[in-house]
Amino acid sequence: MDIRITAAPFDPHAECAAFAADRADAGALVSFVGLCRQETAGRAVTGLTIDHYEGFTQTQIADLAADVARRYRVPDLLVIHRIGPILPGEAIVLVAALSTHRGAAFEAVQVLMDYLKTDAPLWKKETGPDGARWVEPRQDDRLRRAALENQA
Amino acid sequence: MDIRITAAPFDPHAECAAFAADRADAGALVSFVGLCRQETAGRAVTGLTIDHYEGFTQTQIADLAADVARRYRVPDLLVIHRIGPILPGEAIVLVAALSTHRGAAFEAVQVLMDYLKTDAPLWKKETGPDGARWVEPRQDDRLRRAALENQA
Amino acid sequence: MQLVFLGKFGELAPKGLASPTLPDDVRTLADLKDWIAGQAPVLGKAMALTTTRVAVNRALVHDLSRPVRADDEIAFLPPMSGG
Amino acid sequence: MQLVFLGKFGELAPKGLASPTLPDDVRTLADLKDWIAGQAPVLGKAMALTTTRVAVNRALVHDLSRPVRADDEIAFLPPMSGG
Repeated sequence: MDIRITAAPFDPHAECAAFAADRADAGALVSFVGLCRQETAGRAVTGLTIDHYEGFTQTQIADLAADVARRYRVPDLLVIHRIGPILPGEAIVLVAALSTHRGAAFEAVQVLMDYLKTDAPLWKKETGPDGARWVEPRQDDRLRRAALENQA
Repeated sequence: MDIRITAAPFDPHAECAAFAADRADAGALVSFVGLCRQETAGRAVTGLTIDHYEGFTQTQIADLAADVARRYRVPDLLVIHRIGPILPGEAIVLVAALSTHRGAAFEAVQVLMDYLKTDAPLWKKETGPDGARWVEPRQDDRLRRAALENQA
Repeated sequence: MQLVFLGKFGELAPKGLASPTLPDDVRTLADLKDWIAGQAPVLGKAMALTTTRVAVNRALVHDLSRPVRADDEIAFLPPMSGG
Repeated sequence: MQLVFLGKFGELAPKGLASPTLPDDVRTLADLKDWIAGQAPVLGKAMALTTTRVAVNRALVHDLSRPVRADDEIAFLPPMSGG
């Protein structure tokens, strides 16, 4: 398991390639890349800034990932999350899973993304021509999270 | 929509990078890479050969992808599928979707993979130390396919 | 007429079946399947024991009462295993 | 004691709150939240209007009756929005 937060831009495709390299034992690689959009809900976005809590954010994300790895039996997880200022088109987050079969890898990546949206100690601020605003969790992310809780 | 079958090895990570390049309108990239494993169900695998039907396989896969694109409203789909001889560690298939939000992209990639397993005119033969055998569709792939049919 | 045998059917089909000369009483796809089973019993048995899909001129056909024509390309497809 | 305000709370918290001198009657996390609301009403209102999670020494704490200690680092976390 490889869990990183980074203030520097990263190349999610190169990271996926490194993650899957020399893994002829795994049959399935599922990955999700969240990208900084240039507009959201009709508003232009000139950038994002993500606040984090030093010494806490990384360990919390590692705990969430360990929980998902155990629950879905997918130990090979990669999470990279940007912090600080981010420009449109840059990757915000990469979550990837390697597994023998695809079902578990899909589930692990999807559930881990659901958790990151609502339970990773990160706070996103969008900047646009009209100023900056803190992003509130989306209603559907909260509902998804509640559904996960009921399954657990 | 970009649907390809190829007899040459391809780099799924470079293909994902090209697919997502300059797409600051999309917030979510989901991708699946199926890799040729070095063993399956305890048997060593020295390689795969995938048979196809020239002039039919590509258009059938394009039809499956168009159906998924329409049903999940995810027009930006990429499918690359190898044919011919494949070595362990090489990518067999890449399915990727770009979308505004992640839910639809996850669904589109998962459902399209389900269809590829049972409805793409491709026939996989595994080679091992004991000889070659044609791969039969897995029971769980058939069940998944039947479940999709009931939803449709 | 061209016949195409995919996947494991391709390994079981005698070469000569690719461009067959059919007797007059082979009028439909169902007749053609029966005739193939007579010509190549091992292939015929394999086709009977599994779900065999048929494509005519590169389109799947479900109704085996469809007549066969001299210029058809007819393909026999075992269960698919892509992905 | 160190106080940490994350996300939008960080923008609303006066600088001086980071290393506060607390009166003796601030004994628990609940007391501390009330005291903060008195010192910085805009921040206090923001914390009251949303789901505020509290971490003590970098571990989430759900029971606000927990006593506060002089060497604690206490963080206030608005709803998270990662991913």
